[in-house]
Amino acid sequence: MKGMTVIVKTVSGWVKILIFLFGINIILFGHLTPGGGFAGGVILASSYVLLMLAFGRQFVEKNLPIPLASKLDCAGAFMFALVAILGIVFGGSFFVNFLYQKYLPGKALNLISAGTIPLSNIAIGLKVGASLFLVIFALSVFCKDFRCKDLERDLNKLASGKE
Amino acid sequence: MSRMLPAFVIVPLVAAFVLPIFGTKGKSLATFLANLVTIFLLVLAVLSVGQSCVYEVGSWSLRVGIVLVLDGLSSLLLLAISVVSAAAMLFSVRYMERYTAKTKYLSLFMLMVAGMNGVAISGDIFNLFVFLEIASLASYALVGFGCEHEELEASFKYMVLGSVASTFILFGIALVYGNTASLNMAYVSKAIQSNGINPGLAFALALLIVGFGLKAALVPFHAWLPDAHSSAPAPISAMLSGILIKTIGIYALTRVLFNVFGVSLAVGWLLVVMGLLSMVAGAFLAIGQWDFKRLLAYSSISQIGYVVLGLGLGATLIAMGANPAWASLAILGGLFHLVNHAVYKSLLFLTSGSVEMATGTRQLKEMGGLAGKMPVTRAVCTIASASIAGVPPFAGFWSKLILVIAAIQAGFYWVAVILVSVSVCTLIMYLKVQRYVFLGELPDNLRKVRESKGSMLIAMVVLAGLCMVMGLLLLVPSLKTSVLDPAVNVLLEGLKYSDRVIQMCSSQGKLL
Amino acid sequence: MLYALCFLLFVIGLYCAVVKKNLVKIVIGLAVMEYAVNLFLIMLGYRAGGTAPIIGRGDFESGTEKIVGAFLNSSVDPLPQALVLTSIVISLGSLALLISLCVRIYGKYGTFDITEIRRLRG
Amino acid sequence: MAIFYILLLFMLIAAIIAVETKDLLSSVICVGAIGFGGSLMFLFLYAPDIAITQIVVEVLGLILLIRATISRDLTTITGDREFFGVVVSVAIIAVIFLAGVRVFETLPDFGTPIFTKVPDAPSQTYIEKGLSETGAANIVSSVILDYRGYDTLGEAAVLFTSILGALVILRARSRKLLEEPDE
Repeated sequence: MKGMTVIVKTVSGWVKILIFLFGINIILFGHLTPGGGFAGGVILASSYVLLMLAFGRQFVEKNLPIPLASKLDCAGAFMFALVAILGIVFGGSFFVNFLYQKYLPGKALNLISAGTIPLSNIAIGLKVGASLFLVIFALSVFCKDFRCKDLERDLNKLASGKE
Repeated sequence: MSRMLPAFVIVPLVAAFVLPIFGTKGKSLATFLANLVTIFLLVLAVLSVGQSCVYEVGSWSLRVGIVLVLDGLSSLLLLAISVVSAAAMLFSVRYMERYTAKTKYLSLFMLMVAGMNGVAISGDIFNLFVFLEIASLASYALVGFGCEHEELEASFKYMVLGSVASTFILFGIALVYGNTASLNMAYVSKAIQSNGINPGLAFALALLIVGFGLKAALVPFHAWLPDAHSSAPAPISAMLSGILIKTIGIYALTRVLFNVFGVSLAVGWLLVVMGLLSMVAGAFLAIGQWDFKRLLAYSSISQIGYVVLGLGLGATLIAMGANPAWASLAILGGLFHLVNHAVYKSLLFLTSGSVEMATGTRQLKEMGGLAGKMPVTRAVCTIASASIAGVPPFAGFWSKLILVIAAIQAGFYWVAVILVSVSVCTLIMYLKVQRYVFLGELPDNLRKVRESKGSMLIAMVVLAGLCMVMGLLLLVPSLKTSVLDPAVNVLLEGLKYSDRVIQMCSSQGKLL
Repeated sequence: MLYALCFLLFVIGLYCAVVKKNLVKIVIGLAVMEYAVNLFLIMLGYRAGGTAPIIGRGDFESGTEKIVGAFLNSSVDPLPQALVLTSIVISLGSLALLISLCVRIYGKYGTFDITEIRRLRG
Repeated sequence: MAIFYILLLFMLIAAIIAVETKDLLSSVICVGAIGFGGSLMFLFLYAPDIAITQIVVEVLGLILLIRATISRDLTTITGDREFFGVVVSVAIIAVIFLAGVRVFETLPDFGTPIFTKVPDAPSQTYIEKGLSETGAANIVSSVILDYRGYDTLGEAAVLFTSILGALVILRARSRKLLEEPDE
């Protein structure tokens, strides 16, 4: 059985939710406060990395299957490109903030404002979270299956602080 | 045309985002789609010839937003990119069946094309850097696509030097921003014209030259090229040698040098010296090689030297205030050689892939007598070799001829002598290839060799046909005035570029 | 002076990337170079006694949508920050790719020593 | 002002340790120290966006680096490449440093950004009109996702490329077993 002690598992189960919500918060309010799609996406990915360290790889794979993550990665990137292309359709030019200029100006400093910017933030957050999760997962799978078998165990040891 | 300009980037990018979803099951559909995209880009590039326009992304004005600029130089480059990428993609259909993860390969290929197109049409220095980085990262991954010892090693070396180059370029851009407060090439150029080049900008230019020189593998910085270009899968070698080093190295360098900073005598001479060194060193190193693809890779260094020599000669002549006709001739020779080399070097790499796939080896000494077994490959290889060596009716002859004439007219006789003698070296090099690969005795273990089939052959034959008719680009006046002359004029006009772009923007604004 | 120190950081990274023979050290050198460039860009936009380029509720003239002059005259340069955000992402991407190459090379060659990774020569 | 010197010196010391220490793990941890120093520096330079991004990227980057590093027998490879190459490289680097260290005098003094000196600089427009033209209160957000959104598309593509590249490099089998007896 992979993973660490019960204490670590319980705590990270709680903390994971907090980190996840924090990431979503950072993404959604990216156009008003510091942060944005990229930072939020990295935070989302790190919540899964925490789970991976605490519960082991199989658990995470059940939670977020790799093909799904890969599709989310593509979907996020595609969504961002789509926002840009919709600018041609509705605004007459590539990357026009058509929502703000024509349809949904919103009120300054409100959550719903700035037109396409929050949409782009969400797309980027999705893309970044999924892709960083993927690469860390791939690295850990690689380390398991190939020559450096003891690497993952070492990482777990390091993370739990007992050598 | 102006409305279609973002399509050069957005179509391959969207294709790249969508392609990995197909997975192993939809492999053939994905391949078909990828070919469709490259052919679409080819059509678009042909349509763009002779046009000149700007596109303001997001309808922001030139000052605050990013602009895409299409002019003669960009459309020449776009044409070369799309021809080579269409041929390489067609070749990959069959060739890449040997590898796993084909949809990922296709996606990376699309990203590389998108990155190069983005570099070619960008009118903003930082944007140029971002797209340059897409193309470079895709090429690092593609060099290591085989995941064997050699590929990984070559990829790592390439990536380390490439990252150093990128960091240099970014630092240069930061210094440019710190001195001029703008990133748009037109406005940077205007600021430089009004304030002159101070030490900060000179250092930025030096950093940019080193960075782009590393990407273009000019001679002091060439160490990574033979490893990377010979280890990649054949269509990728064709892309890398044929077009990538030119787009993210030579094109970016000339654009920044001629149109943003303005040419000076010192930089012109630097380019001439680097060009000559690359020519000579590349040719001598290539002759001694016994690995087919390695030989081709070294020869790429030498041929890049011709291009840089032509451009550097042009820059020197402009800076000296000599007769503009000579400078124009030198630049014409350089640019024409760039396009020619894109076609015939990618063709040579494709033939090397075809030979490698059939025989399973790249060592010249282990081959021989393949002329009877692979007649088509042999024929196209001969055409490409004749072309690269400068045998008269083929494309390479004309560009070398122009370069020699330009050097003589400008009074640099010794440059002309070196040009001709390196050309002779090139001829010897390719006679060696012919001798050891296609003539001679067929080794016993190669008795069962078969000619490659289908899409691979089509790609090679198309490129060979292009090789034969490329001379027309120069000889038919209407083609010359619509394809080559605008590109030369862009470089000749130098710093007037900024006025032209600003003026085009304002006139388009009135139209809308 | 601060710029020069930042440049020194860049040069240390360059030294590490060029001279060291351990693959991971080379990667570290590249990372240090990228930090230095990012820091340099942000320092270019710094304004003494400034504020972050984020408009809060306090920055409006009361009751109107107009931004107060204090913000306009003290906000730091937002453009380098946007550039650095992009360049951080790029450096993270290349770091991921470099690390995968390192791990894979270790799997194949069994060493991180670049002088022993020499199948290609010439 | 003093805080910047302190932080930069801290980063420089961490960088020197990271470069010169024999133990790879401590080297990686020093990189983390540089990153956190940089993050603090960004905060004091009024760039909270960058500070947040830097710190989360740092954490993830450290995890990646540690993944590559931890093993028992790897930490011993030290030293430089062959002597001659080292001398030449150090000489070139020294020349670059000496050439570069002067050029910063041409920049405006630290604390007065260039855009205040150039009339109609784009940054001035962003600050003045960013909110009214794009609706985003975070000007950096409005720059990266609206004024220069095309760059960010490129950035997303860069990340996509590198992750795809990493997955390609890490796949288990690269070549198929050939059906045809080619080799």
